[in-house]
Order: sequence, then structure tokens, then C-alpha cells
Amino acid sequence: ACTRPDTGSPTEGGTLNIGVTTRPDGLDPITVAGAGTPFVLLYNVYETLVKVDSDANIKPLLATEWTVSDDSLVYTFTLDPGAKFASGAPLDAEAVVANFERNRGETATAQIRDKWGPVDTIEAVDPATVEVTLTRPSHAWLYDLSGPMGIVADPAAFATINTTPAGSGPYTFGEWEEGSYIRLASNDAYWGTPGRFTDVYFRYYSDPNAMNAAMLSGQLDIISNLTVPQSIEQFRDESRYTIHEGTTTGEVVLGFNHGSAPLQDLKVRQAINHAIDRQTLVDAVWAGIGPLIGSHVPPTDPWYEDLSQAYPYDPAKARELLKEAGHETGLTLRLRVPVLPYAPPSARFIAEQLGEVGIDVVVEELEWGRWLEQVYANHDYDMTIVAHVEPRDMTAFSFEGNYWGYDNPDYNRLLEEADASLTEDEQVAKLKEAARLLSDDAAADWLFLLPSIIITTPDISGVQVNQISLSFDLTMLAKG
Amino acid sequence: MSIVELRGAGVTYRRGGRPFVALHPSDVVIRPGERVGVVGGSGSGKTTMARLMLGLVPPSEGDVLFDGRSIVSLPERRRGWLRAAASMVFQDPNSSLNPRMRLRDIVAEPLRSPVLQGRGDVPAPTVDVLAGALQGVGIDAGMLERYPHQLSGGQRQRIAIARALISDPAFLVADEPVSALDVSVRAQVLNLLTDEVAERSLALVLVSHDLAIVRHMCERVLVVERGRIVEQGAVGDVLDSPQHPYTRALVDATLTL
Amino acid sequence: MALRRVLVRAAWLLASLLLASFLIFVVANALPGDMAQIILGSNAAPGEAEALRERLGLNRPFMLRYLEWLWGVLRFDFGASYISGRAVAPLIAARLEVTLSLTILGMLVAVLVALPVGAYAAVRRRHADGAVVSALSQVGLAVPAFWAGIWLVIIFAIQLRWLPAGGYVSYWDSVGQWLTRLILPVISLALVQGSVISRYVRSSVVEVMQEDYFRTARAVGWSRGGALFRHGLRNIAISLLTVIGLQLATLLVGAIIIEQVFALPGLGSALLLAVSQRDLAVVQAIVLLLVWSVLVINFVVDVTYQLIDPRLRRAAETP
Amino acid sequence: MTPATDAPTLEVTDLTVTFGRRRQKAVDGVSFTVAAGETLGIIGQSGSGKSVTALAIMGLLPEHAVVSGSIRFGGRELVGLGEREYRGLRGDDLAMIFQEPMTALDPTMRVGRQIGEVVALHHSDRRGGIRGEVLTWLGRVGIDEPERIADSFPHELSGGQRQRALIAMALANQPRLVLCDEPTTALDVLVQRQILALLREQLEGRSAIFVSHDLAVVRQTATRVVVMLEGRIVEEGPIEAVIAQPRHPYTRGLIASARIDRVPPGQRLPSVADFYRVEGQ
Amino acid sequence: MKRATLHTGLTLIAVIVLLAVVGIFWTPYSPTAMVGDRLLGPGWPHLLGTDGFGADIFSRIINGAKIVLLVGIVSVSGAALVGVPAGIFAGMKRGWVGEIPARLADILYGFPALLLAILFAAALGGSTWTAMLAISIATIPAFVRIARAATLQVMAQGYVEAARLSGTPGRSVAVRHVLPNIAPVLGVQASVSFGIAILAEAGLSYLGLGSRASEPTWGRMLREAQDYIFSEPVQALWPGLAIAVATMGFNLLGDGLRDLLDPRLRELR
Ligand SMILES: Nc1ncnc2c1ncn2[C@@H]1O[C@H](COP(=O)(O)OP(=O)(O)OP(=O)(O)O)[C@@H](O)[C@H]1O
Ligand SMILES: Nc1ncnc2c1ncn2[C@@H]1O[C@H](COP(=O)(O)OP(=O)(O)OP(=O)(O)O)[C@@H](O)[C@H]1O
Ligand SMILES: [Mg+2]
Ligand SMILES: [Mg+2]
Repeated sequence: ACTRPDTGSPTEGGTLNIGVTTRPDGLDPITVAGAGTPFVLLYNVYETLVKVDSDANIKPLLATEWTVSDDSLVYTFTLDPGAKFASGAPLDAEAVVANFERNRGETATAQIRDKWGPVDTIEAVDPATVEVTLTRPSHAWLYDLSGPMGIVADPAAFATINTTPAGSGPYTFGEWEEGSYIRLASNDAYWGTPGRFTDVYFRYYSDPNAMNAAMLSGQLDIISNLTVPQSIEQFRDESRYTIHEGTTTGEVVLGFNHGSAPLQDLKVRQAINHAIDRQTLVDAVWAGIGPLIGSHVPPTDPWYEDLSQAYPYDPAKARELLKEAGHETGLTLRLRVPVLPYAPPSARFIAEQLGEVGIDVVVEELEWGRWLEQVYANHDYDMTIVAHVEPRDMTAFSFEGNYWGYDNPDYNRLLEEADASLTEDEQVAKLKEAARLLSDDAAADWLFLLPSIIITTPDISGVQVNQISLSFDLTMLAKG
Repeated sequence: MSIVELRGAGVTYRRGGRPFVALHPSDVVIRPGERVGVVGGSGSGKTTMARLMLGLVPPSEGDVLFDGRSIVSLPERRRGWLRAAASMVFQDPNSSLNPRMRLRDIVAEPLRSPVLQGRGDVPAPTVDVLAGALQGVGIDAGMLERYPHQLSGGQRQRIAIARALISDPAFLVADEPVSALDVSVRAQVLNLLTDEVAERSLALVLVSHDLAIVRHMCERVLVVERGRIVEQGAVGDVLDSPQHPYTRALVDATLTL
Repeated sequence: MALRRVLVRAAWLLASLLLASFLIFVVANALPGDMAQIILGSNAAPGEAEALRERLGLNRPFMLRYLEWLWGVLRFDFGASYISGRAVAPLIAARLEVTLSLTILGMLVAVLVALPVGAYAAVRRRHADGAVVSALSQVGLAVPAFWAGIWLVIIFAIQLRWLPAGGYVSYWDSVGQWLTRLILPVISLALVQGSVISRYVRSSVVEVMQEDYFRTARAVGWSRGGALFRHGLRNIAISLLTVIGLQLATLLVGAIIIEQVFALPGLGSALLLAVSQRDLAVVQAIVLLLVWSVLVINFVVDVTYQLIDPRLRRAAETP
Repeated sequence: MTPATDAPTLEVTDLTVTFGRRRQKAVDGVSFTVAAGETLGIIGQSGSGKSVTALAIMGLLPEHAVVSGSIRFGGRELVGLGEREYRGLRGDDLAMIFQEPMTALDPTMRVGRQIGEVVALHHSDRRGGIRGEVLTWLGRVGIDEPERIADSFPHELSGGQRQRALIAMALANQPRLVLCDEPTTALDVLVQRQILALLREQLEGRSAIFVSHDLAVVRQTATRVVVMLEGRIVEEGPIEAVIAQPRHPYTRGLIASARIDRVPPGQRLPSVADFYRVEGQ
Repeated sequence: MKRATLHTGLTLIAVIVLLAVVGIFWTPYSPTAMVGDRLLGPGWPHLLGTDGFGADIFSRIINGAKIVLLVGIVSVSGAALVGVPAGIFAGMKRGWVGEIPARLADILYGFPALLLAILFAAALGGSTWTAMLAISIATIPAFVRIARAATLQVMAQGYVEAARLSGTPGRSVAVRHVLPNIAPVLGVQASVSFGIAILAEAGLSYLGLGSRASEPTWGRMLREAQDYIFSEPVQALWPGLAIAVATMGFNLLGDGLRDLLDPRLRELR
């Protein structure tokens, strides 16, 4: 059982250049937050026991198989006997335990430690078997194990791991020219099917148009994500470029501050949902690319339901609702958005449309640091727009003190029950219900889902169209 | 009785870091109503001496007295009485008049100065007063609204004289007042200066390298060479029978028609 | 003594350096937005930020932190990045190579172009061709640098594919690559700088041509151009060098937009990133480097005038 | 090129110079000649067109000046002469000494080189011995330490030394005509006297024009004088004759006002205005 | 030719001023609203077409003229208001007191507009006003320098000495003598700074540190047009042209003024 391509063709060699806009802040995904680090290293340099495929199914990677006890508390993983680190050292249960203990230890980021929350003990039963005991059942835990929290690094290299990543993946870390690129080299001693490229460069661009120019001038083979979809026209020539449109897990949310008086009223929130023509918004600000969702679930999650038409565009209805809520004479709301590519244009559009139903919107643009402080930490806003890119992050609405101030005990209970449910079907059912609850509550207005737009030269194959993990997975990529 | 007195006063400049003695310690006494010429070659220290008398350069040694009072350690704000009692006419009529002021304002400026406010006899700068001042130097009162660049060099120097005299000072320094002027208008300016000085019986220090002018206008002369007073005395005595070789050279170098 | 003046000026320099370092520290620390909060991003758990602040030492007294930082700076220790934990000094050193390559080459090209252009515009200023050259030479001041850069990329990198669109290769890795990568950014930079300098050259040349010694040179048999070359340039050079020196100092950070357009990992883009991440260690280090270098360049320029003869001093002081 | 001895070195006929759009005539129909070996004085009030006349002869007027009439130098017409040929004449056959010794020398170049350049520019064949020539000339204009002066920058010299250097520069190629535009006005009386003596000696046997507004100065060097007033020549003649018997009232005024020493102290000085009313005075 | 420079400059500026004045009272459409299809080419009724958001480009250009002038006026006059008195003070005071403004200006000089803009955007949020503030502060040293140098020259003039001799106090000397005589130099500096300010604002907008979506400047329009540079290159033409006209106008004005005012350029005097 193997997720890697076994089509037999050996390493063709050659160099692959990938354009990236999200920079890493460091090289250890455990101690450094931010999406830039796992983007490069996960699955390419570091591997995990399990991996999620593009249909969101959990598949074996370092673990050939695993069993779950009846009470859903004990997970037993059997390691692939062939697995070894790039250094040649065997990847055994000892190494996995050492890693897991580090990953949930002091130095790990809060976010990662949080994900280890349900875990009680981690033990090496024998060199090929690892046993993890939970304190409460959790579906999310196993899923998350496929992400950064579950990476298995070479324990011999722990001391230098933040400057020279060392793992068991098909590529090894080459070098990091800060601000320029990270180079990965093919791992000649890889225990599975090796990568196809001798060298892979992740090249960093702070200006997306500079990245486009590099692609157009032939300096890049792949644009890992086109963050200015308006420029997609440049790549329409099929003989030269292939456009891979897919989805991500980034919900662009028009968030309401539930602590702000007018927005405590469900009718007002619903009115706003009715007042915004989301399809036209996507057309205007995101080149029409990006699906409508209607709740905090991307289509790649098993509990996705199309709720995008729960509040169809209906200004008359919106006016009606506002009147019912006692705002027929008008209502003024502050829309404070961070300066990120999608937010200010969306804000401009929303201000227009809400204006038409009698809501006066004062738009303020905040630099990211200030947004975090004023909106995220201090809740000083009425409405805001931000994309939530973490996978499976419905919990964002449940944790205490979330910045929307959304607090619905029913919702919280549903999430808890879903995580603890014994079967996957039960989990899916509960989460569907939770998602509907969010929508019914008009807890926010889900504007659209950030698309994944990958541009490659036509000879590149094996592109993972949907960006559902934090990794830019090189294992399937091939050229020619 | 003296109006200005230098007591062992000397000036040392720091030029490019190196000390340079522009005026060696000298003793000079100017009496009220006296006209004194200062002659010497270029760079001999004439201007320095004149500026020293007005407190425009501090002496590096010795003392300077005006009306019997030492002015050396007085800060600028306590020199009002000196400013009220002394004026100067500069060599270059172009740069001594502000090109962006009308004659009216140029001539009125000393009257507006706070230092004169304490003195009772100061007229207000009315149009009549200013027109009178202009007429006094032979310039039509209709020119009050003009700017300096609309005047000829000779007229400009006459304005400078009008300005220097309007506050009715007791002491006037004229630093080469005509050397920048065309020969053809020098005489007019000199005549004016002679008349005014005589009329007000003010003390005059006239700096010039032209011996003929000094001879014509002054009673006493100081000859300065490289920062030292090498000879002084009544004009006739010094210029007719110079004792010092430098004075002799100066007299010999003077060209006459 | 000339030495005395230099010493006085040096004392001023020291005071300025110190004051600048303090101001920079104040400004950087006054940046709103809690650094711990930003490091943790939008997924922070409560209480997490406080712990991180404690760990980073941000809770200690301000003056103490300033003095520690200053003491470090004096030993070339700029601390470690709050974000990545990597030492700041080597990071800046790597960025500095890019920025210096860009600005020095840019300035060089600008001067080489501006001298003849400015001189021509000055000499022929009463003729149509002079006015045209003069107007054209100012295009760089009328078009935003990034705009010019984008068009250069479109033409030379994308359409013609003669040159790469961006990126940087170190001089020590490959001189040829280094040069080809820098051609387009240097041209965009030189366009603006060349305009500034050619404007300056033009007015200096016009001024020199009014000088008596220029007339003397002509009276002795030099042609206009010959007199300009033999006698004009030498006089212009001194004050031109000042302008170039000071311009270079502002360029160090001014090139930031060019860095963005051409994806060059220079100091400017590092600063931009560091500010947005509130990586104060990096912000302070870069700003300090820039401000100090401006102060030092100013000092060197001033002292040069103190030391050279007074005639030249006069010539150089006219702005 | 040896001119016939009887032909004048310079022959200016009906020279008119206008400036700018207002077409004001700075020089208005001026005619005079300078014979071989003669020094002609030009005096006149400030702004009367003396310098413009001199610069017209040198061809150094600004481009917006319009020159008409004729300037014949050694039989050759200078008005309309090509820049290239003019350049050959300047500094070689035609030389000029300017008023301001402070600013007329390049502050960034050693004096010796500036003088040597004049020779090198016109006589590439003499390149080898230029340093010697420079030193000789510096000696000839009365400089005691030619070596030191040659290696100095202008600002290191006194006004008199600088003016001497300028004179050496003008004379280095033995020009046939030397134009002196108020060469001593910026100097102090003592130095002025020395320079005048030097010029008298050096201009001996050479054609020259000596411009000044001071008759007493012109008298030191010139044999003949023309008096200019508002762009025109109002009087002309041997200098002593003009001083003794001025015909034009302006000249009379000029002479009277120059004789301060003859007026008893306390009496009014005669001025030009008493004789002739000049516009704008 | 010098008059030609001046007149060309004045003409270009007049065009911008005209647009700005019109823009205060009227634009064909709302400059920020979606008024038509997206990315229309030039034509009728949208003279210059519409942008990627569907807003009328012509209206945005007119609206931008107002802001561009505002940026210029506010940032330059702000800088002059601080820089000129400081420079005059530095030029008039002898000794170490006079040195202080000059040294402070040196320090400030090391903080170019961009740096300040980054800091202000971080501190106050990016907007046209923070951009103006940054440009303004960054322009101060230029005014200090130029005012100081010019003041030193004026202070060496005879009329200042004459004023001092008649007891005129320092403040009156500054107002009556120094300021009027350094005004022309300051005028030249101001017009040059104006052009620089306009470009600086465009640059800041490019980095996302300038104007907001709700107050579109030409710089911001240019930045937005960049996303369509291949499919709709004319989008970028209009704001680019507008910026070029404005900066060119002020630069030419500066050159013209300099030539007109500089007495040294009146030849042969
Ligand atoms: N501010 C100054 N700093 C340094 N040296 C100075 C200063 N002012 C004057 N000197 C020098 O002092 C000497 C005397 O100058 P001063 O101006 O008194 O001479 P002067 O006799 O008036 O000469 P002139 O006839 O040229 O006006 C000169 O050598 C001059 O260079
Ligand atoms: N470049 C110029 N442009 C316009 N007018 C000029 C120019 N040069 C000289 N003039 C005018 O020509 C006239 C004659 O000037 P010129 O310099 O020949 O006088 P001058 O007799 O040499 O006077 P001075 O004794 O002051 O040197 C003056 O009215 C002057 O204004
Ligand atoms: Mg003097
Ligand atoms: Mg003249």
C-alpha cells in the first residue's frame, strides 16, 4: 500500500523551479509558525505516519497500517520496515516516539501543542510498532497527524534541525538563500519511489506580478499559487501554460462582531447576507474564480453541503429584514479590513451593496499587525474580512474568546460530539448539522472560497489541483 | 573726550584653522565731530578696524570704548545705545540694499528699530519724513516706492547714506563708500557726504585707499599696513611729507591727471 | 587648526549617531501591533502571547533593552530575529550585497549617462535640440520607477527573452549571471538617478559656463566643449561627488521598489517584511545601518571640504 | 603671416552689437583702428559698451548677441568667422586679460599648467619645452619664485601674483593684439602701479587695447584714446591732447572729476553732471 | 528657451489644476462605484473605459487630480513650514546652537520617505494621509539644507549688516531680509519637491502603503492596472500619463523658475 506513483520511471533528473509568495520564517515546522515552512518541507523532506489524499481520505505513508481500539482511544501504528532517514539511519518506533514527544513538548508552537491535546501516552511497543493512547476520542487528531504536528525528523539531527532539516522524504534540504530561494535535492537513498528532479527550487516573490513575470520569461516551471487571479489572462495560451484551478481550505469570511449591538440581531446579519451578491463579488474582485460556500466548510471536506444559496441575493428582502430589526432609518457599520489582496476590494464592493439597502459602511484598511491587534485581539470592529486558511477549522467558531464573539452552546456541543463520535458517518452527520447551524445563525457571511490556481508549463504532470494540506507536494510531480 | 576709543585692541581671525592677526593691538581715539581717514593697501586691516569700532567684530585683546563705555563684553541686546548712535555706509551699494525692499522701507528701517524707541527725538517713519530724507540726499521723493535695482549705482549709494543718517547718529563709518562707483558719479556722493557730515558735525571714519579723497575730506589720517598703524597725524603733514616708507609708497602710487 | 574643526565635526557625528540609534529604538518599539501577537498570528491561544513576550524579553525596562542593544551593536551583534531566531548580522550582510550591487551599479550607469546628457543640455540650452534633450532627460523624474521596471521586464524579459525577469545571483557565484540579473533593475534605477544627476549636471554646467575662468579658457583658444572638459568638469566634479554620495545613501533604501519589481532580496524588501512581521531586531538593525551610513557619508563629505582648500569649499557649498 | 607694416593691426568699422529681444544697442556704430605697435585706450562710463566691444573682437559674446559691422584683424574679417578658425586665433594671435584675477583662473588647476596649456593648445610642436617656457614667462612678468608659483593653485597666490599669471598666460604665445579689460581695477593701489608698469613694458611694440573707466590709468599705457558714451564713440585722439583739451562735455566732466587733488578741502568737487547730463544718473 | 520651459510647466500644471477643480464639484460618475461592465475599453459613455472593478476611469483620473495636488500641497507646505524656519535659524545662529537643526536634519535625511511611510503605515494604517505625512517629514531636510545655505549667503550681504547696525532685532531680520531673499530658492525647491512628492506617493501606493481603495490616487490606479498589464494594457496608460504630466509640469516649472530667478544666468554682468 503506497501513495507514491509506482509507474516505474526512475529519476529523470533536471531542475524544477517553483514560484512561491509565502515565505518561511524558519526551517523547523514545529517551532516556527506560518504556512511557508510546511509548504516546502512537508511530504518532501519530512514525512508523517499517515497522509491525506486529494479526496481527503487518510492513507498510509510511514505507517503501513494502523488499528484503533473499540473505545477509539488507542491507536496502534505499524511502521514500514523499509523506511529510513536520508542519513541512512532506520526510521523505527524509537525515532517516532522521540519526534512525537518533541512535537508536543515545550518548544512546539502553541498551535501544534494544542493539536496534541487529546493524546495521553506515546509508546514504542517494538521497533515497528507505535502505540498512542488518547484521553478522549478524536477524529481530528488522526487527520492532523498528517500535518506538521506529525512529522518525523531524524533524531540524530535534532540539535541542528532549525537550520538543516533532516527527514525521510524523497528530497533532502539543500540550502536556504534567505529572501531568494530554498533548494531541495533529490534523496538518492530514498526508501520509496524517488523524486523525479535532481534539484527543486522554491523561489520567493514578495510581489506577485514579479512572479508572473518570471513565469512568463521562462524562469519558472510552476507558479504554486496565483494570488492575483486578475492576471490569469496572461496564462491563457494553452500551448505554453496549463492552468490548474482547484480549491483550498481558505474561506473568505465577512465576519460580524457579535458583541456589536446591531449585529447581535439575527435579522441584521441575515439582511447583510441577502444584500450581497456574492457571485458578482467574486467576478469583480477575484476574476470570477473561487466557489461560493455558504458555511465554514470547503467542498473537499466530507461534511460539505452546498449552503451557498441559503441567503440568495435579494436586496428587497434585506431591506425588509432591516426594517423589521428597526433600522429603516439607516445603520452605520465599521468595516475594518486587513490590507491583504482580497480584503480591500471586497470591502469596496460590500460597501457599495450594503449602501443600497441603507447600511452606511465606513471602510477602514488596517495593516496586518494593526488588524491583529485591534480587530483580532481587541475586537474593535463591526465587520471585517479575512480568509481562514487552516484546514478543518470549524473550531474557530467554537473556541472561547473567538474574535467574532460567536458563542452558541449548541454549536460547541455538536463539534465536541462530532470529534468524539465513534463512527465516521456519525462525525460527518454532526458536522453537517453544525455547518448548517452556522449558516442559519448567519454567524458570518462566507463570501467565497479562495481558489487554488496553479500555473505550470504544459509538460508538468502530477499536479495536486486542490490545495488541502499545508504542503506543496512534490512526490507526484513529473516533467515531460 | 572721545566718541570711540581703541585701547590696545587687536583682532585675530582663525583662517582655515591658522590664527591670523588682522589687526595688531592698537590705540586709536576718535573725538566727537572729528573726521579721520584710514588708508592702506588691500587686506591691511582697514575694514577690520572700522568694524571693531562698531562692535561688529569682537577684539581678541584690548578694549573698545564707545562714549567712554566698554562695549566688549556687552551682549547684543544691551548695545542699543551704541546702535542708536553709530551708523555705517558700505563699499558695495548693490549688496547693502535689500533688493526686495522698497526705498521707503529701506530708509525707514532704522527708525523702526526698537533701539531708537527709547530716544525721545526720533521722528515716526511717515511719508513726509522719508521723503525729506530722500530729498536730503538729492533723490526725488517720488522714488520712495521704487526698488534698489531701479536706481543707478550712485543713487543707491546715496540711499545708503540717507539710511545711515536718518537716525541722526553721532558717529559714521564710511567703508570705501565710492570705490565701487563709476568715476563720473563719485564726486556727487563725496559732496553729499561732506555736506552731511559738516551739517551734523558728526564724527566720521572714512576708509579709503584713495589718498586724494582722504585728503579732501578728512582732518586726520591713520595709515595701516598689515594690521599695524604705521603712521598717523594731520592729513597735510602725513601725505605731504610721509615718514614711513609704506606711506611714501602709497603716495607715490597715486595716479593723478 | 583644521584638525580642531574635524574633531568638532566628529563629536557632532558621534552625538548624531547616538541620538539616531536612540530614536530608531524608540520608533521601532513604538510601532503599534504587539509583536508576540503577530508572531502567533490569527491562531493564538489566550495567554500564549504573554508567555512569548516574557520569553523574548520584551517585558524588561525600555532603557535596559536599549542599552543592551546598543552594546551589542557596537560589537557587531545585532541580536537574533524574533521570528526565525536566526542571527540578524549575517542576514543583513547577505542582503547588503544585493543592495550595494544594485545601488552602486545604478549610480555608476546614472553618472555615465547623466554627464554627457546634462552637459549637452546645458551647452545647447538656447537651441531646440538642447531643450529636447533636457526634457527627455527628465523623463525618469516623471515616470514612476516601478512602472519603467515593469515595462523593461515585459519587453526584454518576456517578449524578447534576452534577460531574466528577476532574481539575484551573487557576484561570488557567477559574475556573468550577477551582471545579467542586474541589467534591468540597474537601468530602471539609473533612469531616475540619471535624471536627478543630469539635472544637476545641467545646472552646474550652466553655472560653470558663467564663470570667469571658463571665459578665460575660451579666450585662450579652447572650444566650448574643450573648455568644459578641461576646466568645467574638474570644478563640477567636487560638488557632483557630494550629490552622488548623498544620493547613494538615500538609494540604499530607495531601491526597495526596484527590489520588489525584480524580486531582488535586498535590504529594502527585508525591511518591508520585517516591519510587517514586527521583527524589531531586524527592523532596528536595517534602519540603523541606513541612517548611520547617511550620517557617516555626510560626515566624510563635510570633512573633505574642511580639508580641501577654501576655494573648492565655496564651489561645493552651492547646492 | 607678416602684415604690411603700414596696415593697421585692427580695424573696426561701424561695429554694432545688440542683445536679446529688446534689440538694445550695447555698441552702436563704433569705428576705430589700432595701428601696429600701438596701444589704444578706451574709456567710458560703466555700461557704455567697452567690454562688449572687447568681447566682440574676441568673438566671445554670448550667443544671443547680434554683431554687425566689420572687425578686420590683420586684414582678416572676424565678424562671422567660423568658430574653428576663431579658436586658432584666440590665445595665439589675439589675447585678452580680464579684470578679476580672483575668478579668471581655474581654482582646481595649478597655475603653471594653466599657462602651459595655452602654449600646448596652439603649438603642439613646442610641447617638450613648455615647463621652461612657463617659468621664463613667469619670470618676465616679475615673479621672483617662478617654480613655486607655477606649482601653486590660484587661491594660494596674492591678487598681484594672480594678475601676473594671467598676463603671462595672455602673452605666452606672443600675440599680435592684446585686449586688456580693466586689468587693474580689482587691485590695490600699490599692486596696480606695479602691474601698470609691467604692462607698459610688455605691451611695448605690440598692438593692444586698454579698457578702463579711469583716465589716469589709461594714461599709463595708451598713446591714443577713444571715449565711449552709451555705446558710441564721442571723442578720440592722442591721450595727452584729450586730457589737455577735451572737446566733448562728458570728457571734460570726466577729467574734472578725476582731479580731486586740485580741489581745496571743503570745496565742492566738480562732477560729470556739472558738464553733461547722463541719462539715468 | 528658458521661458519655454517655464510656460510648458505652467501649462501642464494648469491642466492638472483644472481637472482638480472640476473634480471637487463634479465627476461624470462616482469614482469608486461600479458603474458599468468591467474592463471596458475607451469609448462612450465611459471615455477612458472602466477598470477591473467596473468604475469609470475618467472619473477616477479627475478625482485623482484633486488628491495628487493635495498630496503635493500638504506634504510640501508641511515640510516647508518646519524646514524653512529651522534652516533660517541654523543659518542665522552662530555656534553650536545653529548646528543642531542641521544635525537633526541629517538624521532625518537618513529616514527616507519610504522608510517613514512603512513605519507610519504600520503605526497608523496606510492611507493618503500617512503617505503625505511620511513624504512631508522626509522632505524637511531638503528645506533645512537649502534654507540654511541660502540664509548663510544672505547673512553675508551688506544689508543684513546694515540692519543689525541699526539695531534691528534678529526676528525682524529673518522676516524682512532673509525670508524674502531666500524665497525664490525655496520656490524652486518647492516645485521640485512637489514632483518628487507625487512620484513618492505613487511608489508608496505600489507598495500598498499609500492610498486606500476608497480614495483612489493615480499611484493606486497604476498599481491596480498592473494586474491587467497583458490583457488590458491601456488601463495602465491613463494614470501613468497623468502622473507623468503632473511631475513633468512641476519639474519644468522648477527649472524655469531657476533659470528665471538666478541672477548669475544673466550673462556678462
Ligand atoms: N572673517 C574673517 N576671517 C578670516 N580672515 C579675515 C576675515 N575678515 C578679514 N580677514 C582677513 O584680515 C585681513 C584684513 O582684512 P580687512 O578686510 O580688514 O582688510 P582691508 O584693509 O579692509 O582690505 P580691502 O581694502 O581689501 O577691503 C585680510 O587679510 C583678510 O583676509
Ligand atoms: N549678455 C548681455 N546681455 C544683455 N545685455 C548686455 C550683456 N552684456 C552687456 N550688456 C549690456 O551692454 C551694455 C554695455 O555693457 P559693457 O559690459 O560693455 O559695459 P562696460 O563699458 O564694459 O561697463 P563696465 O565699466 O561696468 O565694465 C550695457 O548696457 C549692458 O547692460
Ligand atoms: Mg575693506
Ligand atoms: Mg566692462
